[in-house]
Amino acid sequence: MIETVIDIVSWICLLLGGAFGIIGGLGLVRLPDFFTRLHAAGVAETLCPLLIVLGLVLQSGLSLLTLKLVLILLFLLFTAPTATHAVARAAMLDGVEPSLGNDESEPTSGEPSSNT
Amino acid sequence: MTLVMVVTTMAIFATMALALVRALKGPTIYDRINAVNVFGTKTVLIIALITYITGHADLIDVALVYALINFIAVVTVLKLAKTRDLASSADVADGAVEHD
Amino acid sequence: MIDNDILRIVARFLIPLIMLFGLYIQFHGEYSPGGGFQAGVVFAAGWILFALIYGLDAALRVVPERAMYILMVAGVMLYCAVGVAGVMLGGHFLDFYPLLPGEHAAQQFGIITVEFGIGVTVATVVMLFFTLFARRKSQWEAAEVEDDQP
Amino acid sequence: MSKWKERIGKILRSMRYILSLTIVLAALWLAVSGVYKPLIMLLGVGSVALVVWLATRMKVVGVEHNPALYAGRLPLYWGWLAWQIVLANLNVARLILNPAQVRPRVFKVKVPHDTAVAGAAYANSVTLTPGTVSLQMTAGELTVHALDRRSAEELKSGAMARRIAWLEGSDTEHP
Repeated sequence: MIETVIDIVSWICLLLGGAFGIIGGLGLVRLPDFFTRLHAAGVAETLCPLLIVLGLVLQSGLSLLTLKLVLILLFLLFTAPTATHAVARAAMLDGVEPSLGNDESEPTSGEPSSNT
Repeated sequence: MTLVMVVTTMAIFATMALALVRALKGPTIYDRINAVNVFGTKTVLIIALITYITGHADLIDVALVYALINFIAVVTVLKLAKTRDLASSADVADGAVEHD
Repeated sequence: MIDNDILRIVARFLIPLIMLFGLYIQFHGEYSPGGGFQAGVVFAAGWILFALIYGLDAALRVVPERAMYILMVAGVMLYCAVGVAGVMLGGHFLDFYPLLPGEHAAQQFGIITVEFGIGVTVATVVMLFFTLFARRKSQWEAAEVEDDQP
Repeated sequence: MSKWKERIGKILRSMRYILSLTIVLAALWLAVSGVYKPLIMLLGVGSVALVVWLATRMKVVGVEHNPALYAGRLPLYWGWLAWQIVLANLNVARLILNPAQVRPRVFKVKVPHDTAVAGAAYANSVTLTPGTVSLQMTAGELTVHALDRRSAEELKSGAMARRIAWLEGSDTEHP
């Protein structure tokens, strides 16, 4: 019984992870300029590994494999933002201009705002 | 179970394809480096998934190594693209990088 | 890239971990994929990350170029010595069984020593590759300055 | 006299960092090894010693390896950060599927932390939550690129900066 539940939760995690990966990839192609695309890469590099590793950990239980998976996740979460920051900083110092949206055109009034 | 993992692997392959599109399109070199960084992260995940699909627990070491090497590769390419000089400790390039 | 604080701090944290992981691959060749070649590359990668952040000169102060050349040769010599020792004691080249009395112990001793030799050589050769490649620009620039002067 | 005291203090502190690095590396070895035979353990001791020696030669042993950083507060912070990452991801995923709502902006936030390590942790946490990317860190200030107003407001509220300050709470040394 409990095993089935764990299996189902792990499936959901894996599939959601894959879905977030694709969303990040889509953003990498669709978003307008370099700096916004960094955020899309962020989606593909944070939640996607997080969910997939969680799904795999649920599969294997407590073992050496789990420990190494968690280590991989830690390394990824440690290095990914550093690499992103290094690229962003280099681009900014090199004079790549971020395109800026103006607040006036922001559709805040009609939109139901959900504060987190 | 294996089916779900294969589907996830396919989803990650799709992400890699999208990243590759961005890497080919550019337009700045930083776009390409960023796309390659995403590509490398996805490779790590694929190796981890293959470990589970095939049941060879040893393969996870490969994923761990790749996670480390990917970071160094991105830093190296970034430095080479930016300063055209791997030996210096300085960050600021005197020559500008051409945009293609 | 020393003036990028974030990159520097993360690299300082990662470098020892990368080097230890290289050694882990080195000595677990029996139990998991890996062995001397991969281990040498990963170990050298730790040093290369240091060189990228702090500059080649600082990195060469940690592992001098002379030491690289010596270790590079020493690794191959170790490999050959184990191989020739097998021949001397009445076996084939790289035959480990004559080395020690116990069969298992002999095998283990032989493999670990040979892999260690490979690891040392690969690590130092990769470091040398990086050193020579990174120096190219300054050498090229020096040559250009000489050309300019009549 | 005070000069000597300072010097001894410095040596003791660096010994502390080296010790904590050794412990971390040994724990890592035991964790990933999985083979607990005397020969492999002996080789492990040698490996840790070699890495620590090289690390001291490289002078990369420092406040990064402060034992206080590995204290009990870190897992709590990671838990909170993981939740923030989930929330931020949902927001950015919505924006990617609906790119017309993207309103990028660049702004600066204060970095209220003393140590460079805490500053780096803050900048990395900012980058790690999608929707905000740290562009540059100068003394006391972080330039941030945000994807829309909500991500920017979230960061400006300072919840993350406060938690980093709480994280480094027990550590007041300057690097």
